[in-house]
Amino acid sequence: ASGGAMAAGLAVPHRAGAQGVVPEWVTVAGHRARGYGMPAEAEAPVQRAIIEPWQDVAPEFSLSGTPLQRLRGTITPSGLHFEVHHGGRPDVDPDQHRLMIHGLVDRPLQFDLNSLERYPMVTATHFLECAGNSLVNAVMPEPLQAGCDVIHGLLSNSEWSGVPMSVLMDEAGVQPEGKWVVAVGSDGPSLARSIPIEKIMEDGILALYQNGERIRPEQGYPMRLLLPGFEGNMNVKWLTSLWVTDAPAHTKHESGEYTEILADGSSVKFTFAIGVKSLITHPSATMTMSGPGFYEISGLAWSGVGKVARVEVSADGGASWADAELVEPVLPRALTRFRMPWQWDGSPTILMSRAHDDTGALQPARPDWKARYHPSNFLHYNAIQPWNVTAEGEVQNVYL
Amino acid sequence: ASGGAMAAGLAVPHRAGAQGVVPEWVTVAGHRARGYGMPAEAEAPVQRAIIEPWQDVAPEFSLSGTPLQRLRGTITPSGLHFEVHHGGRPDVDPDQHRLMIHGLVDRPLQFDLNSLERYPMVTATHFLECAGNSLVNAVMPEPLQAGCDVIHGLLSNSEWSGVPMSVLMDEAGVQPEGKWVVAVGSDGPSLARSIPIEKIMEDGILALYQNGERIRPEQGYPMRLLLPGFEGNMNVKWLTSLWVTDAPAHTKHESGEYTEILADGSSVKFTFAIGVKSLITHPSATMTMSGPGFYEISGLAWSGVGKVARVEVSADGGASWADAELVEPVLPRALTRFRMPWQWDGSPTILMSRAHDDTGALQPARPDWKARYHPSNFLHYNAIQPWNVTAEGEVQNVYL
Amino acid sequence: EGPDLGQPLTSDEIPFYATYVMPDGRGLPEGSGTPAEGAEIFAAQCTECHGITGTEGPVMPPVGPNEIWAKPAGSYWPYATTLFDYIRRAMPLDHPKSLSNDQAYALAAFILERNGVIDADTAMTAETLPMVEMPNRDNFVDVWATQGAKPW
Amino acid sequence: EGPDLGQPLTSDEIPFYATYVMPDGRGLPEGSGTPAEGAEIFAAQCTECHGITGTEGPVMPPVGPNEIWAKPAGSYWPYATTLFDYIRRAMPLDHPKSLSNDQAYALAAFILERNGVIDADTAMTAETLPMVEMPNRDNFVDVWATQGAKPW
Ligand code: HEC
Ligand code: HEC
Ligand SMILES: [Ca+2]
Ligand SMILES: [Ca+2]
Ligand SMILES: [Ca+2]
Ligand SMILES: [Ca+2]
Ligand SMILES: [Ca+2]
Ligand SMILES: [Ca+2]
Ligand SMILES: [Co+2]
Ligand SMILES: [Co+2]
Repeated sequence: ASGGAMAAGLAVPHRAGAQGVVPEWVTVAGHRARGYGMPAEAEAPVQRAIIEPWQDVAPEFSLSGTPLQRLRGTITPSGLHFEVHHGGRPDVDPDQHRLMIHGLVDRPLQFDLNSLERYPMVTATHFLECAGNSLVNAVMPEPLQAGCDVIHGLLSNSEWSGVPMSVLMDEAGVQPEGKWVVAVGSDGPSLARSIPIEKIMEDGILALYQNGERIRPEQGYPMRLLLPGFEGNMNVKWLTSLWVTDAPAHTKHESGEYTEILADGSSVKFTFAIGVKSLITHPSATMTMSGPGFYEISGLAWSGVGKVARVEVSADGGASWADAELVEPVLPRALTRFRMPWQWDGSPTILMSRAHDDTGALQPARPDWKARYHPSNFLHYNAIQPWNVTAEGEVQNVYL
Repeated sequence: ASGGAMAAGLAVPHRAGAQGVVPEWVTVAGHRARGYGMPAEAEAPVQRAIIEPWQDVAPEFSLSGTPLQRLRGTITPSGLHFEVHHGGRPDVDPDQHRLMIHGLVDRPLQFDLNSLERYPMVTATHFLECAGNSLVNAVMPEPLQAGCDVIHGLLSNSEWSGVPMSVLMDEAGVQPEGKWVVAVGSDGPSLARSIPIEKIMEDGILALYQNGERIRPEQGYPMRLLLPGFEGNMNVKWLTSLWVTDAPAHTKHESGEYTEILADGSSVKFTFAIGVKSLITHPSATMTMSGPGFYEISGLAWSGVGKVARVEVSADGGASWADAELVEPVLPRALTRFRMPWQWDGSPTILMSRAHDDTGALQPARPDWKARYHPSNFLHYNAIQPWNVTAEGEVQNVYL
Repeated sequence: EGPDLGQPLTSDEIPFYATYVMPDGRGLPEGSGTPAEGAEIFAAQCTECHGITGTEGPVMPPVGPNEIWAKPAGSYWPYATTLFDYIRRAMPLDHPKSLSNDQAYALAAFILERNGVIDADTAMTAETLPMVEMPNRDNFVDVWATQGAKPW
Repeated sequence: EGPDLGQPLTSDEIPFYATYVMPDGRGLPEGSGTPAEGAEIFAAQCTECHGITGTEGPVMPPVGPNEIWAKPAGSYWPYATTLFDYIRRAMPLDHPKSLSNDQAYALAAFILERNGVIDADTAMTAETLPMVEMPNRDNFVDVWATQGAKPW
């Protein structure tokens, strides 16, 4: 009989008899510490969804979408941050790389990476979203059955650290006629965007760090421009030049690719900020419900102009809405996680979320969004995403 | 002559003449998108500092320290999260892994990873610090000249997501006599710690995600216990069993390795929370100042019992102190970045920081800390770290 | 505010792609190119991606109208200067910056001519390119006028 | 509150290391071992890491006093039960859980005997082990008494 095993009410299994299942890995020495860690091997399928529209002729024009449906919380692990490369990811030598500030400045300057380390640094968590995110929902006549990685994956959220742009611009001395800054990246096509000087000076960051470590190659190593809330491609990666001008240069990307054609045929040249938007990630398309009962509906909400103020969730196709919990801290121009308990009775239904931001803006329904634009427009799509739940528990992309 | 190049005041370089330096990488196609990204090759030296005290006979008992002096912001990239492995990192098969809840409960239960995905999940940013962090400063008679990775690197900060422990414990039904929970990991030594049920129910988390993605193998894949603010090893990794008991089991780690001997020879068995602490990371030991002038002093502050309320910095060896800026958001039981502008006149000096938390606790000076404990004690060292700056600009570890 | 570690930057250290040709032509270099010259270069270096006549693609055909791309560069873009600069810095995608200024003028000329914006016998130069009246130019919303001083 | 997806767990599904021997002996299995038996096993399986007499190390020598480790398990730890359980689940480090219950009792007996806590002829069993009076037991601070109901 085992020692005091009968004392008190504590059920202690008999050691000798019941051994339970002893997995192999508790009987051997484990692996030693390592310099840099990686996800578990079993998580290898958790990858970005690679999108190469012209794979045969132009594979370097390539995108990859964050698998939002496989992630929780709000931070995007840097290995899964979305990519949009207009000419591929360059191999920038950080020792040779320079940041130039020139044009309408008193003192044209250049900085190397080491010098920039001496500068004051700010830290802020911000999302980045490609202006073309969710484009399949914007333009496809029938809803694509794909996951959040493919449909909405050009969206990520990181803690960025770097030098306030204003400190660097002040050192160069912006002249009174300097109203715009043409930011140029050090990639093959030397991607360039014109940015109002007000934004640069207000909260622009020369981002050197992403989630604590040096910024990743895909996100602009060794440095990128960060313009909190602005459409992704204005946050120029591999930033090498800030050219102060009196007017926008009307670069390639602000002449065509990133201009929205409206319903009347006219176009919006500059759409700076990302509109208020939300997305249920759990459950979402390509998932299958595991039977009726309790689920937590969970998703992400964001706005390029401020904080998320409120997220409503509907589990009946929009007939009724209830406020979801916003997970603290709710930060401006950052992804906000929302959650809502839900009992699924097993019958078909439609799940939706709609976000409000602190300017009072509300996420539109798809027909309202479509009504504003020419049918070809695929930019700044921020309409409500309805997910259809079938009786079999399949979760499907659907338009309402 | 170039077109309108003379119009307005905009200095536009002549294209034909001045070509500047054109690096090779802006003249070629870049790399395609990839499924999972890694840091830049040039950042390969940014690694955890591996510490294997008994490398010859017991290499699996291995630690690695986060290179805090190479990082900015507050999030620790998961690849650089510190490790303390008492028996090495196990290769846990997530499909076979089970979480058991048993002992003084109404319904002994087991959960697989898939089921846990259906549960409500909370998200919170919290630091983890090994109770033995900074032990070299605690016990070495002369200050070790090493970097923050070696001296203070058993400290990291992540955004954790997972199931509130209370939800799972309530499902099992903790009996009134159930006052403690013995948490057991699925590693070789089956590391076990006794935890008061109050803490488990208040804010304990079954962490399944770390910085957005599934928790890393080094941090407990597929699941770990998270006890915000508690000393590192109570946050049991590879968690497989929660055994509800009427008393602490006095496991190995709460019998010797993690008990502090006080000055009078008696010992403190349970020291749950990490005390208030701070550390200047920039500049810090092993760095060399690059000449007199402006520097931003930057560092980290934290407390296991609440929020950092205030961090003071001294640049004259403690003669005078000034309040540093705390970078928002200041979150409870999470690393807080502080920053302070500083003009170095080039003469020798000593930099220090001291943190206060919102319970009013203040970080002690080293002599005060040493006076409390037996000379052998290496646990819960949270004394002020002074960095000596020499006239040559060398930054050195020093005791005051 | 900072350590003032920026080093002086002289104009001969600034590579051409660190600036951008402005709509009024500031920044355009010497050189010239005709649509016919451009046609030859296009046939040799551009058709693989943009199609034999510049309308087939598969990649964003610069000549419109076409079946693929609602915003063909040669007719939709508001300023012709952008064509020169973008081609010069970015095209062909797999050999960016390999074209001479003359070639970039010629390719801009070719694309504009194929879009019916200029005549077949007009050479593009620093003087003529900024004068090209792009047909869609006045069809863009002025977001400052509609949304105020900070339209974001 | 949740989906109630926990599956019933029966006691024969619980491996021994999912619990811990309690200080009062609850959870101790049948078996026994003497210091002499333990000495043999220790010599064969433990000295590489802990030293020939258990005092040399290099790893945390369990026998004290020693030059290396201020908290030797066999004299510093408050409860002898912990020795049995820890050795049974964790040692030797590179072959954890390879020891039988008898061997773990014997090794606990050996370490206790070497520390002068028990006699050389006392066997450790489920009955005797919890009775061992560890010399440092009353030298621990009760943090609840000094810091209140929630000492954290
Ligand atoms: C290897 C593939 C490839 C080749 C060859 C190529 N291009 Fe392109 N081109 C692209 C891609 C991809 C884009 C879109 C890039 C982007 O949007 O950032 C593009 C965009 C353009 C655009 C802008 C289209 C728009 O509407 O935004 C023009 C103009 C252009 N190319 C001209 C040329 C010319 C002229 C040549 C030959 C000298 C050329 N391209 C050769 C792949 C190529
Ligand atoms: C391959 C190396 C190795 C071997 C062999 C080994 N141990 Fe250990 N032992 C360790 C390490 C490392 C630790 C510390 C583990 C920890 O603190 O988590 C340890 C800790 C211990 C402790 C606790 C020490 C303390 O003060 O916390 C005891 C008791 C112990 N071992 C007994 C044994 C016995 C008995 C054997 C033989 C059956 C044995 N060990 C064989 C490496 C070894
Ligand atoms: Ca180099
Ligand atoms: Ca498997
Ligand atoms: Ca010519
Ligand atoms: Ca080619
Ligand atoms: Ca026996
Ligand atoms: Ca061995
Ligand atoms: Co490469
Ligand atoms: Co392995």
